[in-house]
Amino acid sequence: MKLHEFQAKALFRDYGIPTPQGELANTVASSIEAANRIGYPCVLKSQVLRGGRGKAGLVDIVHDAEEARTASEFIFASDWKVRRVLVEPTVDHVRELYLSFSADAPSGAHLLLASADGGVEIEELARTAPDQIIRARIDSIRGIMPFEARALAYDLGLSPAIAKNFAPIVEKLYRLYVEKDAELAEINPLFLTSEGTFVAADAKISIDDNALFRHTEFQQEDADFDSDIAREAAAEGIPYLQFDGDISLMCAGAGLTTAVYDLVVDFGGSVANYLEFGGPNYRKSVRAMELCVRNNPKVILIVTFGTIARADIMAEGIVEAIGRLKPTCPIVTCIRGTGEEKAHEILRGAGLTPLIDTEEAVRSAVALSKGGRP
Amino acid sequence: MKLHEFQAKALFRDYGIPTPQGELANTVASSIEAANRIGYPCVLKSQVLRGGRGKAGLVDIVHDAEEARTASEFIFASDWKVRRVLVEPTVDHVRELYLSFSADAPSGAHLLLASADGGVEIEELARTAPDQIIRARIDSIRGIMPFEARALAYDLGLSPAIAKNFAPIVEKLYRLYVEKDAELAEINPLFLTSEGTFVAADAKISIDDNALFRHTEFQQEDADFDSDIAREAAAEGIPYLQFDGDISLMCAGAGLTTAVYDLVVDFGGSVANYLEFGGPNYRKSVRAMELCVRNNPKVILIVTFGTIARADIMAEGIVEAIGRLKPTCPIVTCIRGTGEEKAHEILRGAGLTPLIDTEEAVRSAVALSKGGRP
Amino acid sequence: MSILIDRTTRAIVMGATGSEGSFWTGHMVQLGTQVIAAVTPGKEGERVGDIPVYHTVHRALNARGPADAAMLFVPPRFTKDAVFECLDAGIKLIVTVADGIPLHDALQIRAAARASGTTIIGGNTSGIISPGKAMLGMFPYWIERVYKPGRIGVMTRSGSLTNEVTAMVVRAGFGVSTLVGVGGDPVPGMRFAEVLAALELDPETDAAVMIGELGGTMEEEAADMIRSKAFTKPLVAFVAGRHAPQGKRMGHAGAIISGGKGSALDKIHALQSAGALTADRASMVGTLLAEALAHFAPPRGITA
Amino acid sequence: MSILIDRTTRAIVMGATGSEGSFWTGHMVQLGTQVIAAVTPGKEGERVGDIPVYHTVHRALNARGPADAAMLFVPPRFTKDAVFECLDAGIKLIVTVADGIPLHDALQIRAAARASGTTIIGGNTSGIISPGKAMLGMFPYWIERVYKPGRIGVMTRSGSLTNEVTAMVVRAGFGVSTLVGVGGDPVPGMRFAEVLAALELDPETDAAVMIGELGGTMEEEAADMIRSKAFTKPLVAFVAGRHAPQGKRMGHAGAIISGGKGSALDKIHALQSAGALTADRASMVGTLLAEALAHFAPPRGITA
Repeated sequence: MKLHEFQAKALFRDYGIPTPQGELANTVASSIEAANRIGYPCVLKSQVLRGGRGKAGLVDIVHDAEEARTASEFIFASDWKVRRVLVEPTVDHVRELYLSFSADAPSGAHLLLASADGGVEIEELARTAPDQIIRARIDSIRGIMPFEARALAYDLGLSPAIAKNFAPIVEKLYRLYVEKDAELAEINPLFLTSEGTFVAADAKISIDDNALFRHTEFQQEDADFDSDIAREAAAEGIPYLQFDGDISLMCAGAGLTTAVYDLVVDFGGSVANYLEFGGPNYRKSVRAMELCVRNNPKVILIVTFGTIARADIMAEGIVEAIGRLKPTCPIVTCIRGTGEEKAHEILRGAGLTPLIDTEEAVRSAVALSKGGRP
Repeated sequence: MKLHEFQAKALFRDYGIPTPQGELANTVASSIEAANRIGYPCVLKSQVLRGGRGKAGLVDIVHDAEEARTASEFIFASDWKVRRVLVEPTVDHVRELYLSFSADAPSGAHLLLASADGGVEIEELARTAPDQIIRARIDSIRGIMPFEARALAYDLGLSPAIAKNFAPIVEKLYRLYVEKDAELAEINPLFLTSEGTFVAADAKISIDDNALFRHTEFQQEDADFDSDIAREAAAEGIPYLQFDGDISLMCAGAGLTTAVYDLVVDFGGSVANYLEFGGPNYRKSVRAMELCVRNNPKVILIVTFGTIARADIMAEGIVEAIGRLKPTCPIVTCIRGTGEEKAHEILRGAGLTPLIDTEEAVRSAVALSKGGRP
Repeated sequence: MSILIDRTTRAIVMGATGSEGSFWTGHMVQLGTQVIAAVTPGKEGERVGDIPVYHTVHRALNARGPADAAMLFVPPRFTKDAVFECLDAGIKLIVTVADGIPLHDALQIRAAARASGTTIIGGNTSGIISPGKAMLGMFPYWIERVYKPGRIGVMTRSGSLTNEVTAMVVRAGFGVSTLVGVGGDPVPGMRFAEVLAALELDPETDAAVMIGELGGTMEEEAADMIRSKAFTKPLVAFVAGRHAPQGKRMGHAGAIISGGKGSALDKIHALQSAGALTADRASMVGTLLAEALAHFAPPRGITA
Repeated sequence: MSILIDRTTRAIVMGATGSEGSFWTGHMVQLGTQVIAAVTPGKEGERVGDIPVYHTVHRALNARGPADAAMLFVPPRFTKDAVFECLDAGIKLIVTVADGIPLHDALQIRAAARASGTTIIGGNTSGIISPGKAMLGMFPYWIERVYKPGRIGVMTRSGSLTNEVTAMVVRAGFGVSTLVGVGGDPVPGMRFAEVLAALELDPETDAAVMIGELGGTMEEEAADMIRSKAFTKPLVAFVAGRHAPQGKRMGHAGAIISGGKGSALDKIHALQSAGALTADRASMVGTLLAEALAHFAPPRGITA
């Protein structure tokens, strides 16, 4: 779960990491008022979770109320559906650094990345100036120790006086990252002021969805989902991704569904949605198909494999769903595994043509989505 | 630093470990009032740091206001200098358990001890029923994990329903023990009620003196010291122990001072005080000797060894101290090591007879303390 | 032979008393796995089939003797605790199927596995199976079209896709020596490279099939194993997610392209340039295997 | 030979820029110790004598090559951090003189030492010296009455008392191979039993002297070493605190009888019954040593 910049910065302040003193505004008028209060120049930052807001003109430095109006009108009128703007004073600084914590899967350690050359995306930095990135692996059981933060500061080439101010920022960000179960906690850019102190100019925090049960303080907002259907699927515990193509996938298991997605594209089709049906959700046929139907797909493609989740129970569920939802589009089924024979009997009984080969099923679905025959 | 029972129980409550709801009283009258409010029977518990208060009659169950008066009068009049009484309701219970955390030096782990047979001193239990004590070593870097608390509960023979209530007490006591840098955190007895819940009937916590710098919440009280001199020595950072014999020790280093203590007793003398002079305090001659003089010793015995703490500087300091304090008792000096020759010159110049053999010095001091000649 | 488990493996099962746990425990036993004890706190004295249940791992081992392996049917939020309980008891192979282990827990599990020299498989996996010998996990081994003993080592990040791919292995006339599901999480306890190291040493494995997907660096590490000659047998790889859009998680928590890295195409390229054969579709896996084995001179020490 | 350090030991010194640190660093160099670098955060570029100073241990080793040992003149509250910095850099011998290390820090230090196979000496110690060869610590080696090279291994919980006892060793005509101050803390990084194990293997050590005191179990563990024949050379023990009252800390944090255990008399009894010679007074140590060595047939492998 990604946090908005203003949420992440509030956490920074809770943990003692300085940020600019901003205000949140949700209309053009309140943005201008906030800018007036804060004084000029100040910066208007759209609060969106997608990347690329800067290039889209959704972050703007304004020098007077007139500019504030123009900028905030542009922001709120954009097709990014911006709902909030963070208005912040500009911060004088002499240098921009990069600092982040994330997971290092091979070692099982936390990965501390820093650069004295922040401000650009870390991926770009990794490409253009890999030597500028300092890495440290932090023992995930023992936790960070002061010497590690200190070593980082000196290896970045900071002077002793500035290193003394930098090391605590590292330790505080680590505490936040660990205590909040973050996948990523990033400050980029981290401003170094002319007084030798640090201010987090931006804040990127992503919380591990699997750990949200121990962090009730974080609530996903409706607007953070890609679509209403995606939101409902999430509430249902059904893995779902929104696309805008023709074929609704309703498949068992993440790997198989992903492979089916590939095949659809390989064979010239397009996907309306990714939906995992099966596993713990194999009894939720009606709900799953309903979510698919709301995308008005040209075809619904069902590819599953029964194990403890029996194929015949899935087939029954699908027949029931068809009976209740009466989808107008064709349905391609490829249901195998435990209870396969009975499953095929059930599907045939409902007028469907059960297939057993995944690729054949996908070819058939793609053909149907293009108005052809299977 | 030992905490009083009422302080330890307040910490227990902070950490979610249930205790009886008691009141603190510091006079006979307020004890009776507290007992009346709490209701009878209730228990009056003298708040003293020394062990053995039970045997001394300083813990008493009272059944009415009259008994409360008699008991509290006895307590406040005793020669234990009791200043506070904790008045608590009695707690119905079906069983008394033992639970503690302390350090296990050989392994570097925390030592978790528990017994389903608490109520007596753990040392007595270790002697009489060692099989009743369950031990677990908790990794001091990783910290305790739920399975360890659970395993303890089942190994104590608790039923599943009761084990579920016990394990959290273990984890909470661990958190307190670690977060407060305790040397010992002990609940004995830990009452098991007929409802299957737990109440800490007593509480023993000792905080590591070396970690007090990160626990400003703990303040030693004046009355907790053995003597005023001991309190002043502590404030000065001079290791000091109060005794009531004839010879004031003023020696360099813990090991040597302890060995000199042994020799004094071996040779038939007695010690007025243990005081470490030397090491970081080797320039504090005047202050150190002043503390000794206030014990009115029959002899002051100085045994040191100079290293970076130079013998000649110590000798100078001693001569200065004698000049300023003009002690009336004889002083035996045995100062060796770096700067030894110059030191002896200085001592001789002040009319002292420098010795170089520790045993000879102690013999001399003991003889002098008995009114003899050295 | 096989890797990691066989008929001699003595296993305990944590969480065998739940409905899924007892279903699969029964199948594990049916397949030949020696399950010596079950562990569920609070249920000591009960039985799962013939298997006695204990409150704790230590109590189970005290009563039933040492165990080589532990199978965990434990909810994700309690998995770290269960894994550390097994580590504390000195168990050297731990399989956890939990889907949804918190990331930081998974990191600590991986770190502990490395520090203690323990093999921890999962989470979010179907487990491990040496068909015809033993299973720790949840494989529908009873479907003969899919699971057949043989000489191909399989390693996979996916459960559902594995059935698809192994069916192709079987259709091509091969069978499986050991199948290791490393799982779909971003921080698995055992990585592809470590499975390959074991398969390399197994005289009863002739070739390996890897079922990878987008995200992470495990496929690249496997390519490095080939490049450095640490794995010298044929490897056929199928990597799902070639068309996955950047920044979207494709089902598995670990299946995401982040920071421009971890795309399936990058992985396929790395594998190809290291000398692995790659299948665009599952149906190609069997053909490629046959082709690779036809050209492959078995190294010293491999029995025919 | 000697144990732990000799002329070939390459050492770094943390906290060498302080007044005490620089005083003793100078003496360590004078005695022959190879000090390759000093480490004090914020002072890179300075020098202590001829020794260059670096901000961190890693930077020091990068610049000056690998180190075998680290000497820490670091305040107690920063000691754990410094020790872990050395562990992280792979240094296998760490000596810390800090007096007042928090107990829980000391536990973690001891646990880390065991887990990583590192020797950590201290805290609250004068350190370690192989007279005439090398020193990591604060011994007034220049006082010839007290410090002379020889064939007696000495281990001690006390600094001041060590001068007293080694003077008696020298007075009896012996000298010291290596002296290890394990320190006066309740949780030392290295324990007597571990020193004995090293002295047992040292062909240039004929006998051991132990300077113990009340509190803890180290003297009892040493007695167990003798009883189990893990230490077979003569051992003369002096244990201070025979008359110490229960429940009072005699100077050292570790010197306390608690729970009725750890009295000096118990320790003396354990040592005697294991076959060690015990000295009631320091002055007896030399005589006992001479007596023990006269009766002792050196085991195989000890050079004359």
